[in-house]
Amino acid sequence: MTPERLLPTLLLLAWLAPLASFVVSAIAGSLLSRRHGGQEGGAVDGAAARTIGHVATGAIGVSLVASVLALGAWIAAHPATDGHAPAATAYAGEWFGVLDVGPLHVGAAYYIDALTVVMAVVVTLVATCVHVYSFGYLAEETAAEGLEAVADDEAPTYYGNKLRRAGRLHRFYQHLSLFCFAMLGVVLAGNAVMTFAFWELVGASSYLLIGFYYERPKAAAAATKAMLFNRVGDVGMLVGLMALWGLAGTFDYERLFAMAPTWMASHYGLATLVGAGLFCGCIGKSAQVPLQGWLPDAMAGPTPVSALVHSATMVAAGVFLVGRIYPLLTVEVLVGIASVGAVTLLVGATLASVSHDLKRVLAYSTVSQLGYMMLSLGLGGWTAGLFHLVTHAGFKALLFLGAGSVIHAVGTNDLRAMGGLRRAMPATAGLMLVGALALMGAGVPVLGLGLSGFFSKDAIFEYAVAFARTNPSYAWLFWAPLIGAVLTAAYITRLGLLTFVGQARSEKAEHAHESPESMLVPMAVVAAMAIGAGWAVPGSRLSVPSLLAMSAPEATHHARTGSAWSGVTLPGVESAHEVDVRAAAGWAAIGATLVGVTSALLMHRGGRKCETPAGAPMRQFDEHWLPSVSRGCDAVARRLGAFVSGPLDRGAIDGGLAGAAGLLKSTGGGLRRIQTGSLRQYVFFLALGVVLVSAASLGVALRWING
Amino acid sequence: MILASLVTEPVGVAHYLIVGAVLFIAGIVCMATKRNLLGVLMGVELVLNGANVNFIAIGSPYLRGDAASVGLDGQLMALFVIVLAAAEAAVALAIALNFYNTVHTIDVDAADQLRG
Amino acid sequence: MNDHALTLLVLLPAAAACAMALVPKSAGGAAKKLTLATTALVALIAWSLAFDGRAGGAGLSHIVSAPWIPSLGVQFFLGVDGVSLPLVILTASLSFLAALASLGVERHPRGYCALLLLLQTGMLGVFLALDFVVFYVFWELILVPMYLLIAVWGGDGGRRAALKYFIYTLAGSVLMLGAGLLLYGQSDLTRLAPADLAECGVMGPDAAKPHASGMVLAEWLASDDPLAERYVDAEAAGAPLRTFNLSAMARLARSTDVFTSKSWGGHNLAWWAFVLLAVGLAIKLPAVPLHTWLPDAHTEAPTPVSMLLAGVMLKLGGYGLVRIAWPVCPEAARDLAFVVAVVGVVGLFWGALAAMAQTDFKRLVAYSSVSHMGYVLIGLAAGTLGADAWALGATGAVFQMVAHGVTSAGLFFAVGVIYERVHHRDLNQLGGLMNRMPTASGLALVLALASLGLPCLCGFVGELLVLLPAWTFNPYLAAAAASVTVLIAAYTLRAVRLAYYGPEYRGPNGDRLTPVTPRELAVLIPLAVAAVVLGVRPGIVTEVAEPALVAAGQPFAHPHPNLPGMTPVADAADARRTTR
Amino acid sequence: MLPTLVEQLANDTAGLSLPRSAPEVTLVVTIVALLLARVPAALRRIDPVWIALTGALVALGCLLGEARGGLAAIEPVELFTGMLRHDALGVFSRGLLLMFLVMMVVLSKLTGLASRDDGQDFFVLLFGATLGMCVMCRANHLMTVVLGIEMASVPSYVLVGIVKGRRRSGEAALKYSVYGAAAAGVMLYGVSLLAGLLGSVHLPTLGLRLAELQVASLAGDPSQRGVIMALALAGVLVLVGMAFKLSAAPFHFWAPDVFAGAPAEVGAFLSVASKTAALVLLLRLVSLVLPHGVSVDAALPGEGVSRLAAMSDAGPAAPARAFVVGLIATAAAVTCTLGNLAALSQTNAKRLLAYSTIAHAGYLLMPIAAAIALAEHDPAGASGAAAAVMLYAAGYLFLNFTAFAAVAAIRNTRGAETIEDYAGLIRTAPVTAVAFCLAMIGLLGLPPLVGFWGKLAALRALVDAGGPWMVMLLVVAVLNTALSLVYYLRVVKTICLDAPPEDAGVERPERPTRLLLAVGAAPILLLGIAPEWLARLAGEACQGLFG
Repeated sequence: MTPERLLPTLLLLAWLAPLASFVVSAIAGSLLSRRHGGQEGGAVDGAAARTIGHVATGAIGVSLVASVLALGAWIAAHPATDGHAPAATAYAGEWFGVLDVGPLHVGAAYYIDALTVVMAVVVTLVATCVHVYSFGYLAEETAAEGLEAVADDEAPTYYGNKLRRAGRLHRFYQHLSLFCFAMLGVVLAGNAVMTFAFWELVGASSYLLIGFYYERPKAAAAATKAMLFNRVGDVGMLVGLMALWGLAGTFDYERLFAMAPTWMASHYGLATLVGAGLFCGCIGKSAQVPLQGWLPDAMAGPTPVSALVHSATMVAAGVFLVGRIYPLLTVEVLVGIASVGAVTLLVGATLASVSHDLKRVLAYSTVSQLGYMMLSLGLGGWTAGLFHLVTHAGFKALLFLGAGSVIHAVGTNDLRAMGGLRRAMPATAGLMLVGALALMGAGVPVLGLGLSGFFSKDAIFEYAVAFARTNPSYAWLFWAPLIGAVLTAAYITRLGLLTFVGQARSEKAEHAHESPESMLVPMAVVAAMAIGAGWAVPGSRLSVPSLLAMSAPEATHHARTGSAWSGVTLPGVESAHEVDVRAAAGWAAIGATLVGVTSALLMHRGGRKCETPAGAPMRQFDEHWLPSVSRGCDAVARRLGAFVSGPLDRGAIDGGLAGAAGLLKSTGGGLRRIQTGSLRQYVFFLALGVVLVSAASLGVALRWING
Repeated sequence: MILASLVTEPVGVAHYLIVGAVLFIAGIVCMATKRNLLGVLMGVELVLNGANVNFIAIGSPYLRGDAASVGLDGQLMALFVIVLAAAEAAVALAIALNFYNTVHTIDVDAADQLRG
Repeated sequence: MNDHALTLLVLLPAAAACAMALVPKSAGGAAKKLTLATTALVALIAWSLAFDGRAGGAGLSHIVSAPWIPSLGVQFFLGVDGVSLPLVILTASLSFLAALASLGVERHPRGYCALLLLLQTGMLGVFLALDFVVFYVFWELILVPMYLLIAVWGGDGGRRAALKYFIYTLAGSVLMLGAGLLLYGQSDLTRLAPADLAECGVMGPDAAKPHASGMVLAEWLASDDPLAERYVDAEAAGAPLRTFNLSAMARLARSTDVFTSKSWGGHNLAWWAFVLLAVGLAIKLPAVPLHTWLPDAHTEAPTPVSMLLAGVMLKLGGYGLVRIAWPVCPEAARDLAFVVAVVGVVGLFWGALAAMAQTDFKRLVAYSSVSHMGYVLIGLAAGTLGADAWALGATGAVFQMVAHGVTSAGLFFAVGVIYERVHHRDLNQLGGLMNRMPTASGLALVLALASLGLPCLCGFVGELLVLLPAWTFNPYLAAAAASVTVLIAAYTLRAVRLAYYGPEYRGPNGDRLTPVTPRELAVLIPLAVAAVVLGVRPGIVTEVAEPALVAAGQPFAHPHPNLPGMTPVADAADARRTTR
Repeated sequence: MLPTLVEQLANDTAGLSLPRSAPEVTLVVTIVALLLARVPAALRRIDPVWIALTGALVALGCLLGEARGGLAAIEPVELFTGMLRHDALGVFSRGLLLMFLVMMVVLSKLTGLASRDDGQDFFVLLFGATLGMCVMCRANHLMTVVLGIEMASVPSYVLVGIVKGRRRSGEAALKYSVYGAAAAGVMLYGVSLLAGLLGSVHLPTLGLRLAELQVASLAGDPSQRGVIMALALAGVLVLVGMAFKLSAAPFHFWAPDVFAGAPAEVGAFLSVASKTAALVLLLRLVSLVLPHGVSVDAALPGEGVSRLAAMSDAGPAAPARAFVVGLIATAAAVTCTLGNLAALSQTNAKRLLAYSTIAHAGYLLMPIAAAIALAEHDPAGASGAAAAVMLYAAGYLFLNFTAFAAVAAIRNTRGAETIEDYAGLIRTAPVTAVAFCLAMIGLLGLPPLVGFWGKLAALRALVDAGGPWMVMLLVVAVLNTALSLVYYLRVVKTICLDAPPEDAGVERPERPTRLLLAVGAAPILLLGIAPEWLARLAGEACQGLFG
């Protein structure tokens, strides 16, 4: 089997396995749900739920194996060269056609290059770990039987008693499978419409997953908010798609990339609009600055969901898409992306360092790291950005899983109620430390030793330095990530201190206990990825960056200057890899990290003081001002709607027509009054009628005669 | 100017037609103004007789010469109109009597219960 | 010879309605079962149309052509082609589901079933009729049954809402009658080429088959068809031979200047006819300024009637536009395309914003129908740009009609499921249904997401097909239309959150939240499955509708003289040619 | 010379005219029989309704005999030396009248209007009026026009006041008689002027004289100017008589009061029979007096005279034609709108039906205006328009008969005539209620019922004629249909939806009345579904009307 046929079939298998598991669990879930005492609570007994879970995990396992095989097949077909090999061939094709109307042809197509294969492996690997992890985390869902199985203290009930509901582990795995199917759909998509389709399907499955505890008003609101923020972004993407259709008349990536240089030359403005539009979708999905409000609230979902969806995969789809459509993006769009990324990473980092909620800190950390990736892509560092995506998936998933086991143990998210857990939970603490170090980018610059975060952050800084050198007026794009790095180190150290160091600040924290085996093993696997993702395979030069470099678009190989309007020139690959640039970037990165750690240690004095200086106003901004903006929009829309359906519909239109009907009725009444009933008046009207009609006829006759 | 010539010329069709017209208008005005039911019926008779005068005038061969005149048909029409007027008067009077028996007045304005 | 599948399809429900009189007054159940059987049989016939190859596609098939009232020039002319087939199947299926849903009706079941069957006859008749008067007769046949269904079996405000519905629809249809007669007054069969005459069924059923046996004009003239005789003496006297035949009118509009030669008050006759038709049909669609009857009618109508009203009757307006207004007055359609598009977009925003503010679940879904029908107008308006734009826009409009039929009927039934139990629809008092009725709520969620326009479900395809040509038609309108999807998502998700999510049900008579019955599942599951199947495999509708629409849309084939729009880049354009 | 004249007259009467007037003779015989039946004591026990019924049925039989070979086969011939004109239209219209007479006889018996003792007077008047209308249908001479109208009107005056002792019927009869006499007088005067000016009383010759007169006036000599003015006046005055019988706009004042005062059965008779006869007479006047064909310059060359210019081409009677079309079109529009508007706020059922009758008079005048406009250069189209009138009138017969019969039946059971009193009728008297609703929705013009086809044919005639007047009429007709929906539907709503009054037990009319209502209502639905044979019949009736 040649790679042209092997890779698509393997990846098709990887793609459809979760779909199969979704369908099976959906049907099985409804069939198996028995009625308890006449009430249809949808309660599936524990064993059945667990089997459904195993089916789902098996399916994602199959996908993982298939993806890894595909990776192997790709590596076999493209021996790693010195990292600057010409762009490897991308296999594009179509599995089956879906829609064929007039000039439009949309099918389930694939566009497989190194990026696709790497992303597939990352997604399926993290997903598998989360699937296994969830058994432990959601154990209480299948603990008891019937409608009273699970107690949910966060759902307010009318009489204040603790809400009891049926366990629904099976539904969790059902939605998780749907999510994996959709995510792989985005990764493999071969045309823009398929990307958009699975883009929204990913949004929908994240809506379902965030809304897993739909009894809790907070979760229901968070789910709706997440979907609406994504929809706002998707509107921009839809406009981009429409402009793309108006411009190119086709959605197929292979053909688009071939035609891109021509219409970029002739229709520069429209091409920028296309790029900007598609990037709006990424802003929505990857929680960049204007639309980042939904991600912290999304933490209302179960923690495995946060680990998989809201850290490693879905939110990274935005970055993946920018990477995929890179050849279509003009320089102006890229600069725009870079500046959005820069602002996002600063906002994310500052808010992360003030929040008291463990998962909220990690959520803002994700926002910030996504900012880094966008910045890197914007500056022309295609490989660096996507490499950081891969490493981030690793250590962020680890941090979230760790946070999950901490919450599982302590029962609350609030950092102020934790402290000194390293004694009770040594394994979790150790793994979380690895994750924190990777996030900080700890490592020795000269020797090239360090965790995965170090290598990918280092690569980003190389491009930042090179870019700042070539475009001195845009220097802030270098300082922003530097400050960001300081803040990143600060907040992750704060997190570590407040959780694991110092004295336990609540009695639950005192007798917390270590998480079970089933949760720790997946964390270990992910920890291994967090550590080793940066290194090359010993004995050959094969490493994640070298793999990604294979399909880096040629536009990134050499410097590119934008139109006169922005006057920006993006640095090429070689200029970023000059020796002095690499050294400067390395030292800058490690310096910022050290400054961040020491400042955090001083501020929190070894975990005793939770509050960060000037934290309260920032928290106020985060928890109240930002949500009020989105609530404000909703209120405005509802008031406008009330105006439309009330005064306009009922008042203007109905009132107007009722007025007209009344007018007709009154004229009718008027005519009735003429009918006075007096005989003499009738005869008078008869005479009058005769006179009038004959006068008219004489007039006409006269005019006709003289006419 | 037309009237002046009418007075001087020998009597022709126009003169009869004018008489007919006068009768017709008198009848209509009488019907419209009379409050007494019988007065109204008299008005009807006047109108019918006006038409009769016309019929006779247009039928006579002397007034308008053979070609244009309606010939005997005019007189035929007049005869039938007389019969018709008689029938109508009889019926109208019967109805008036019936109305009088129920309302004990022949004032036309009393008949205004049906309105609207 | 006449293929009587269509006559059976149309007249079977009417016959059953008459048979309802024979059912004894006490046997309400028997009446409902008879209705169920009839609608099932009709659905079977309709589905059989889909599976035998002839139906669908460009040409007319299953022609039924009989001289109904020759002295008035009215020909009982039924036929089905790609445009009407999906809608006929939608009507037949939804009627069956409505019959299934109305098994719970208690008041005067016989009267209810008879009126429901008359309704079905009217709807099927409109989709199958190809003669203007037959179209109009079936269109008006719907009025009285609908009025009585809403007034008698509806809620307490039913009378006022039913009267409002009757006045709006009758005013619309009266305008349509005026337009039809204006077109009839100018039509002239003698100026049609023999081939056209054969194709549009004037020469009887056999000639109209796509590969007819080459029936020559002379052969028809020799036959004893009364129309043939009048054709001969009309041609001899050189006088025009009027016709009500819709496909003949469309061909006349295309090949001759019959409708556009005479002008009156500054515009040609086709323009006036188009305005009258558009306003008349837009009331039924409903387009914005004339839509206020829909929310009232829906809030008062019983659930099965609501399903039919939203699922099928709104499509009558859209179908009328695609079948009559656009093909017969193409220039007028092109001149007024911008106005139509603006009305469409305003309708989108109007419905969506109004839905945001509703507390009554059913009234919210009604306003969502007002909003979704805006896409049909945009699609048709953008379609006037050129051949490619027409293929996309018109197919998108037809697909949106079918898809909205499925989702709106489903949502109305879901609201009905709740209403039948707790007898109120106030969103603020609902909640926690996901726990009490997980299956029904799950299916309702699928239908809600479909109506939201989520890809892989039926709502998205219609939107996509309509928006693509809309961009080249007018980028700003297209961008506005795209931005409404946020509002649509907002009110739909708000309704789902208020109705289904939340800890527990605290509204009135909560104890009556019995589990969902198999009958209700038998209605919800097919609709949910249809929503998914149409989303994943939209070819089912588009492959059937597109050829017929392209045939009907030939007048729009040549590029638009004064609306350049954003013509795609030259080399990309020919690159596009190669992609197909 | 006299014997040959007498002998010639005898042959003409016996051989040619009487056989073709068999129905009229039968009516006369029946009237005489009815009058004489009371004289011998033995015969007094017979209920006059049987005599009346047999008379009516025999008359109908004779008429159907006349139309044996189909309407198209009837050759137009002038009877009684030019007094009457026997043609397909005459046969068709008299057929409608006689059929309606049979229905009226049965209805008045069942609703008790014509009871055993005073039924005789009622039937005599009924037959007398119908005889007059049959004469109107075939009038070919100014004298028969006048006689026909008077013979139809005078018995109607008495019929209106047939219910003794009630002040309202007396008042209605009084108003009707005075107004009718005035209108007849005015018409008579107009007829005299017309005869004088054109020097003839025979309608066809009037037409020729008018054509010649037009030719001379085109030469523009001043002497004819006075004649033209008088002619216009005469024409108008004649049309006043027609307007009175049709209750057209300026001359409709009598209708609401008379219908409210008269019993419902008589209302039916007036609204259907006299209107149909008046329409046929108007069609005759228009087709004979305003000739065509004799046009000064040959038919305009060029393919298909453009319709919009139809009004202005130089046919001989073109200016007269244009004037009459304008007059009738305005009258139609005003009548229709006035009838519908006034009916909106009515509460009394009979008064509502009166205004509905006025409105439908407006609808019926529209195709007549179209016929006149078309007659000039499209005789076939004009005949089609006339056929539309007859189809509409035939449908209207069943609609109004059922409506008034139902009102009469409800009056007998619930003793009330306001619409509110019809509340919940469908539960207490289903057959009556369904019949009444069918009539109401049929009058509104919804398709599945016969009313729609009449209206469609009328609008089709308008569109065929084309021209500014016709499009105006089309708009008026279309808007009025929508307007009329409100009051027709209000009646249906009251009957079907409102709750019946508590005390209303199951007061169903007895079986024969219900049967009659069903017989009256069935054609509304059946003809609605298959109106072809009626439409073809109407088409053949008006085949040769406009040459």
